[in-house]
Amino acid sequence: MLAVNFLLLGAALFAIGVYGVIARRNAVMVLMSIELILNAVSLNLVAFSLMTGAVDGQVFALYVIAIAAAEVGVGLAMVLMIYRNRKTIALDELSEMKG
Amino acid sequence: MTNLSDRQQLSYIASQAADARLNVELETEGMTLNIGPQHPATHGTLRIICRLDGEQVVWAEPSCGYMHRGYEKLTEVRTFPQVTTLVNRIDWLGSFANEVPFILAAEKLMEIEAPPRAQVIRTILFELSRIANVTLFLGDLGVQMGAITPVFLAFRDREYVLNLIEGATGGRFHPNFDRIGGLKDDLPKGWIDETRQTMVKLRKFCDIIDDLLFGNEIFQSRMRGIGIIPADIAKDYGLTGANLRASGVDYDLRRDQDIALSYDMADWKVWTHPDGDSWARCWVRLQETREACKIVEQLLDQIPAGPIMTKVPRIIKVPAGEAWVSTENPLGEMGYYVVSKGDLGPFRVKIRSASFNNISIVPWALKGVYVPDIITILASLYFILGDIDR
Amino acid sequence: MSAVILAADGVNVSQNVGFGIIAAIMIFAALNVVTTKNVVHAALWLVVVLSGVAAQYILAAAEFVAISQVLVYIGAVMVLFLFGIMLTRAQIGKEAGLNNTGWVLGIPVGLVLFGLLAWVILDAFGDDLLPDRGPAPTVMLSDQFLGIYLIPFLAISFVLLAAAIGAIVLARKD
Amino acid sequence: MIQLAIEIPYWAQSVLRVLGGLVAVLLPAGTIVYLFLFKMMSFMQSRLGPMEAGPYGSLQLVAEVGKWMQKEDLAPDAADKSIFKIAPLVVLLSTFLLVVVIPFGPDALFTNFEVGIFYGLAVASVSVLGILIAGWASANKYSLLGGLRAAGQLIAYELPMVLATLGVVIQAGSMNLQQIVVAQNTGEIFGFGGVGNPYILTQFIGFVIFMIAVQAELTQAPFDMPIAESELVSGYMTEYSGFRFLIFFIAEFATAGVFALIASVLFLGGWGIPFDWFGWDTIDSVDNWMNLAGPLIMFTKMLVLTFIIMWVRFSFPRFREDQLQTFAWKVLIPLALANTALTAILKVAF
Amino acid sequence: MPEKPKVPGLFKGLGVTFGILKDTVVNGANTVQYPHEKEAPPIRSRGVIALHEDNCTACMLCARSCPDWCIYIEGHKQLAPARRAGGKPRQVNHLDRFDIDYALCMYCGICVEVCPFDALFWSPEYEYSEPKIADLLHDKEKLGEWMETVPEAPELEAGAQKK
Amino acid sequence: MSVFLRDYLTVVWFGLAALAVGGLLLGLAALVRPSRPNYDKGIAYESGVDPVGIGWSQSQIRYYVFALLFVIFDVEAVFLFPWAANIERYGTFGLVTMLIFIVLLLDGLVYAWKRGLLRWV
Amino acid sequence: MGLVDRGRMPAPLTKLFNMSRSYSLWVYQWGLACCAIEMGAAFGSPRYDVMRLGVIPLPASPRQADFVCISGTVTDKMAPAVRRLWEQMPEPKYAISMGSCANCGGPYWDSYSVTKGVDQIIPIDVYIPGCPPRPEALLEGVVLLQQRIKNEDMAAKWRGDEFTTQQATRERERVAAAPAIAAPARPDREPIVVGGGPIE
Amino acid sequence: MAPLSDATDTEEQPLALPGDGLREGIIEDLRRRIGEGVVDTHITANDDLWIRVQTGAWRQTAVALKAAGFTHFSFISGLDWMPSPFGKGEEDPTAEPKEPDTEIRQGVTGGETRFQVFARLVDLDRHVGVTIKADVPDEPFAVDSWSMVFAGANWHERECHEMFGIGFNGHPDLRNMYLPTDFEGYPLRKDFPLLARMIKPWPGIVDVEPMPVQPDVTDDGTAGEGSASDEPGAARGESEADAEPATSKGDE
Ligand code: SF4
Ligand code: SF4
Ligand code: SF4
Repeated sequence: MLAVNFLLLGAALFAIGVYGVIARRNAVMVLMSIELILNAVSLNLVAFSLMTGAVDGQVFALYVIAIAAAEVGVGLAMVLMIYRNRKTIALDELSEMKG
Repeated sequence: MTNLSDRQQLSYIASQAADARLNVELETEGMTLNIGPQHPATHGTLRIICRLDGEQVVWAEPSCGYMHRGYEKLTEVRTFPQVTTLVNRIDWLGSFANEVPFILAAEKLMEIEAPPRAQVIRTILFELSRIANVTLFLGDLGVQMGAITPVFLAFRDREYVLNLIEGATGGRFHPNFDRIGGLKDDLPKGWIDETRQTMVKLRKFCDIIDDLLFGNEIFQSRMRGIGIIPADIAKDYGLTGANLRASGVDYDLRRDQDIALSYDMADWKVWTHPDGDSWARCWVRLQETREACKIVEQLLDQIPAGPIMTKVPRIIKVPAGEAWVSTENPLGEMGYYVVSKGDLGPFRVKIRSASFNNISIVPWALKGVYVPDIITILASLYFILGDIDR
Repeated sequence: MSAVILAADGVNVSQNVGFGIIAAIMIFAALNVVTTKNVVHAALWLVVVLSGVAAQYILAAAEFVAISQVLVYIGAVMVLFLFGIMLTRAQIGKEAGLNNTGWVLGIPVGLVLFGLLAWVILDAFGDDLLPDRGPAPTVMLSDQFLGIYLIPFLAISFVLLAAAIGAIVLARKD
Repeated sequence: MIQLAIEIPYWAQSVLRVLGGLVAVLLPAGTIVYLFLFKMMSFMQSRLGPMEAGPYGSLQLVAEVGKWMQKEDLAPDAADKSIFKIAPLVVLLSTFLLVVVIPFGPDALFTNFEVGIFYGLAVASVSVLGILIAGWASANKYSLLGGLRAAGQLIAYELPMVLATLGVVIQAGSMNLQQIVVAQNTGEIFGFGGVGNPYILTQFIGFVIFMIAVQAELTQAPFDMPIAESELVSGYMTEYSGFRFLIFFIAEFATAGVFALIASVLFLGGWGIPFDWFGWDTIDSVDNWMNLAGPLIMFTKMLVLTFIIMWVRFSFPRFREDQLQTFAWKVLIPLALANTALTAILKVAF
Repeated sequence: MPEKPKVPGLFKGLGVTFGILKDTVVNGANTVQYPHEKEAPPIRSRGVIALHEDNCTACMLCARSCPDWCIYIEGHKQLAPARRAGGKPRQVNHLDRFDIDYALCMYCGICVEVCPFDALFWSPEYEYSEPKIADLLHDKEKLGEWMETVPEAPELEAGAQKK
Repeated sequence: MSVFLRDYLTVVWFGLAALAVGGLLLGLAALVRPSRPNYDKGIAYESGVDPVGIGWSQSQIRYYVFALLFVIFDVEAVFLFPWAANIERYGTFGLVTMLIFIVLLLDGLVYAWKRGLLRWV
Repeated sequence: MGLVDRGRMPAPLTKLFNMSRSYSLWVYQWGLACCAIEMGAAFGSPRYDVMRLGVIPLPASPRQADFVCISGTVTDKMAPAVRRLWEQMPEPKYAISMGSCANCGGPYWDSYSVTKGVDQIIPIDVYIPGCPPRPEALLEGVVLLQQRIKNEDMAAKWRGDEFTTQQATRERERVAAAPAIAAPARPDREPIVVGGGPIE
Repeated sequence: MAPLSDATDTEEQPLALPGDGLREGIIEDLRRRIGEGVVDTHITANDDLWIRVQTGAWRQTAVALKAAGFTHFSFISGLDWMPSPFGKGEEDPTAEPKEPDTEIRQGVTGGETRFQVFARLVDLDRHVGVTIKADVPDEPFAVDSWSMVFAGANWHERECHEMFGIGFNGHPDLRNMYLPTDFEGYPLRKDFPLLARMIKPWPGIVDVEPMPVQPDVTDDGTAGEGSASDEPGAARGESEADAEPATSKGDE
């Protein structure tokens, strides 16, 4: 089974995630796109660990999962706070409201 | 498929429009929750509109009338016997207790009094109907709290009481047994012994409920300190019965007025509770059930021999006048203000039902409680729809 | 998958087939995540992607990671997401204005990015085969994060702690 | 399992397994509903329960299924149809994936993961998704509140469950359920091996926590606030009718069965009987008839545990929402962690 | 709530339910299995009104005092043979129609009470549900049929006094 | 294909079986059941009156807090299991490390608790 | 979609389905007035225990209910809710009218706020007389309903005809044959007279 | 857990009825507080007390009585003293209609207007209650609201408003609480008809066709028995009762 399969898949997810980050306006959506990117990364990590036969990659995948959890937690918390104060979670509006 | 008649269609649209208006008032930040008219939590068809903030009620308004049957108007076009049987249906759990004050009022106007035997039997049946009423309350309490078993036990043991009532009066629910000047009929043979055995069963039931609910820590944790009603507020809203006594006010019409019922023949006790929370209300009711058993058992031994009916004309015309009689019904003070013009039927009857006052405190009592506590408080206030809406 | 394929040695067809199917589903779901018009739908598509990733981990013989993926991502993080969404009044049906005005910009960027990555990858790992290893026993993992990767491990616990406290404070500031 | 693999081709095995899985999911569900929900509940209220449909109402379940099949399948106009429709399936899915890991005998098992229990906990947490989206997609406030409550409660009580299993894992030194069973039936308590070492003895706290958590995961009284009739009509199921409701219904009780099975594997010694009664020492030396006896033993233990669950359900009033959460976070989780730490320390010490 | 519920109360509850379970299994439930076995309501129970037609003189008292206006009576005068031999034939009311609308009746018993000629009786029967509401209007034949089910009035408790 | 993968294939089969069972029965039901939608059927059930209001309040935020704590502890569990499975191997060292780990995360809970953030309102 | 309403259901299956419908009747908890308590007694009291007949009072929302027992007084204010809750039940569904009030106003036949009979709002399958009917009477009504369901013509029911059983059809003919009885029986049953209101 | 208070001893409670002296005292007290507000009073011996106050002094009375110890609110309602123009719908159309009397006669403590409001307050300590009445003038058709004196009065006044149309000045919201929103008319007014009774023919109308007259039966003593002559049912009922004492059924 070819390594590039995993890597290409990861790349595709990565690209889609990036598109999402750029295109989406809703903060929650952006967070989801970031999740896509992170998963792409850890997919690659696992693939590499399979190649090299060392499990470091898997350990790091675990770490990535942990970090992702923390990131989502904080991100959503901020979103909620903003929503409670501004009643919107559209990012560009927020940047306007900054002024 | 039949259709709504125009009138109903109209009232439908209109009432929905009214709701909409209400909602406009309500619909701000929070979420509005409708409990009722069809809702397991409201034993009957009470509807409660709550504005929630999260799980917390910021505003609550009962909207009654889903069971408004227009008693006060109907009494004006019925003769006294017909009214007697009609008012049975106001508090449908303790039906016999509804007749008594009305009959007493009529007797007061006619300045006659039932013979002692009739009075004692009246009192016994009165207490039996109180038991029939409160047992169901205790069982239903369990359902509201999520314990499904008690209600079945309540129904099981309530059946015995209903059998007694039916055996004596002929109606499980709506006895129509009182007559102006006495009772329709005397007790059938063997009734007294049966009653004694039943009372034993019911004391056992009270103990079971005590173990199953009142002794249960979860139950206590949900009732204690919830929905506290201080005494002065209670008086202000005209609360009566166990709701009032649970707030520490020691007032019981069975004891505190002299009336043609023979409570003074029995030795019993008025229970009060200082807390005024849901727990207190339920606990007082439990104790009152036990007291009721006590009263019945004592009175059974003291039924005097004699007639059960004074001499009254076959067709009763009540002399003109006004009279107010109220008794301590299972739900609280129930009174009739009877205005007679000397006809076959009353001229106007104002029915002062307990639940109407008891439930009018709901907007005050529900402020700031959790959604689950709504149920607790409603259950412990214990209303009956027919008694609210009449 | 018949015994023939099972017997076939060398490049394992059945695995490739499985990979292909899952990958296709994942890509489709991922595209939906970034294009759908309803936040909750997006979240659910994301669930599909994540389960796909878990499946790929299995194929890549990373059993423990896969299950952790299910436990943490699908079981916890997505619940978190859904809570977040529902608390911000996700309405049912299509929702306008989920996209930026300049969302078209994203397409070329994404494509270019993918092109570059693909080129690099193909260039680097042309066609070297993945060894067909059994699953790495869990003990190897614990060896790692209780061994050489101990410091990052503790660091992560710090991060989690900070995240928890920070998030709670943010969320409950009222 | 290896032997099976040799005997019959793979596809046949898979079919067998799937069929076995169906039985393992539906049989407990049916038994629980009829035996406990209908009969035992009625008896506890001195009633009889279904009597007319078949002798002693034994055909009641058939009637139920047949009827539910004929019920109209409603979805509110405002609802998110697609999600509304798939939500029950998600819950059912989680149940089926859960049953995969349970071993019913030395060879009678579906799969033999190294990380079995871990896998089980993972897939168990999927049902939360189903419930959440069910509540959300119904476009009904009762459903929504119910869904949120249910999800909040499920995640709150999943943690104690996970942590309670940790103790077992530490003692058995493995996450593989099969090995856990073996460890319990070969183990010995302080040198006395007569009854093996079912972890309910050494891990009693863990067991209690686990059962409480199960009770909560199944949203049975006293933890049934999310589907409390008297406040939120039926919680997230309020809008569901027809067969989809039945699926929820089945899933609920099937999950009850499966959790009971897992609990019996973790704490009651699973399919096994103390090995040295028959002089077995390792898993391979176990006689083959255990493959038949095993499932029966499991079934019995399952019935015992579900009886307890239902018994509690019919006896207690329900907690309030905040009491639920407080109980989970301030009592169970610290307790479970302490239990884990204690077990770990003892294990390391001796 | 107290963090951990204290044991006794909870276990008492469990004890109660289990006790009932045992009780039911051992002594059987106190259920009357309706379609197969029926329990007899008390004698006085107001189930359905039976009409003893010969006694009725169409005096309309019951119809007049019925609060629900649910008794419909029609009759005509006719000659009946004399009471004693040689007497003139008497003029009596013959009952043409006597309907009680049980869909409307409120089972108050007033009619039975006021009837001066003992033509109406209470029977404890209760099984007459109908799929069509019109059939709840019992005509005098059907009301007559109920007569067989009318029980004897019960004897009274000690100390009662017949007026 | 390795035993390990076959096991997981079994999982897939079970998943498909679940969907198949559900789908099949639903399909059968679809053949039998009537369908007579009308307006009232369509509107959400709210005790028999029109649904009142929309949306819900943000103070449901607490659900989020608990979910967050859940995530954190879930992650903790992920790291605890491998250690627990072969605990002797790491002996006291692993024990200490893990205790540190647990205590660190507990701090989060304790903090929230002390700040009264675990209260329900 | 459905085979049934296109009459493609094989007879034995129909029998089977009828049986299962008749033995699994989920009724939803809805009390209106005094009769509701007697209904509760029938459902709840161990002495009657309607669960024996397969009537299961579990569901709290109409979505999961098969039949509803209109037990008690229906006021004009309640009528729309009754109607809606009925509509919200999924087909096939049945209704029992319990007590004089539900049948046609009962003691409140002349009240200004009471609907004279619930059958003006929803189709009723079985009328139970009484005020209140004894629980046994309700049980009898249920048994009657079960018999009706057992020889029900599914197609007709599925199409939503008003009369779906042989009995009903025969009843209809019988009543049509003798309108004399029905006509004066209930002059206040025209829907014009509902409650009070000013005299124009 | 609060300690469960035992009941206060029932024995020492004054079971003796508050005598009329007490009631006199109450009246005096009230006169002192609201002076001319008290228009008329009525005491039934050892039983009850009515006080009629001026419309203007309605709320004042509540305040005064509350201060005087009548802290428990029982009810407020209205009275319509006009005899109903419709009767019971139980007239025999064949009999010539009786002239409906339209004279308004107030009850105890009299009054000037057709409508009156009346309320009842209780003194829980002295176990004595009092009924207060006040006229409702036609213009403005309202009295002051008690809802700020007794919170419980709120709903009662809503009900009274809905049933009689009486207004209550200063009431927070006089929304309907019972009837459907499209309901016109005030049900408890005497001139509000019950349509069903109007439309449904009374089955009590004597419906016994007389026999084709025959010469030989003219003055038959037995003929009267149970025959439906046209004398009003009630009177005949009595005569029946006397003629035939009810037998056997033991329900008299
Ligand atoms: S019982 Fe009452 S309602 Fe029924 S017919 Fe007799 S008088 Fe009329
Ligand atoms: S009162 Fe008796 S005699 Fe007179 S009509 Fe009625 S039933 Fe006949
Ligand atoms: S029929 Fe009788 S018992 Fe039933 S609701 Fe009406 S009044 Fe109450």
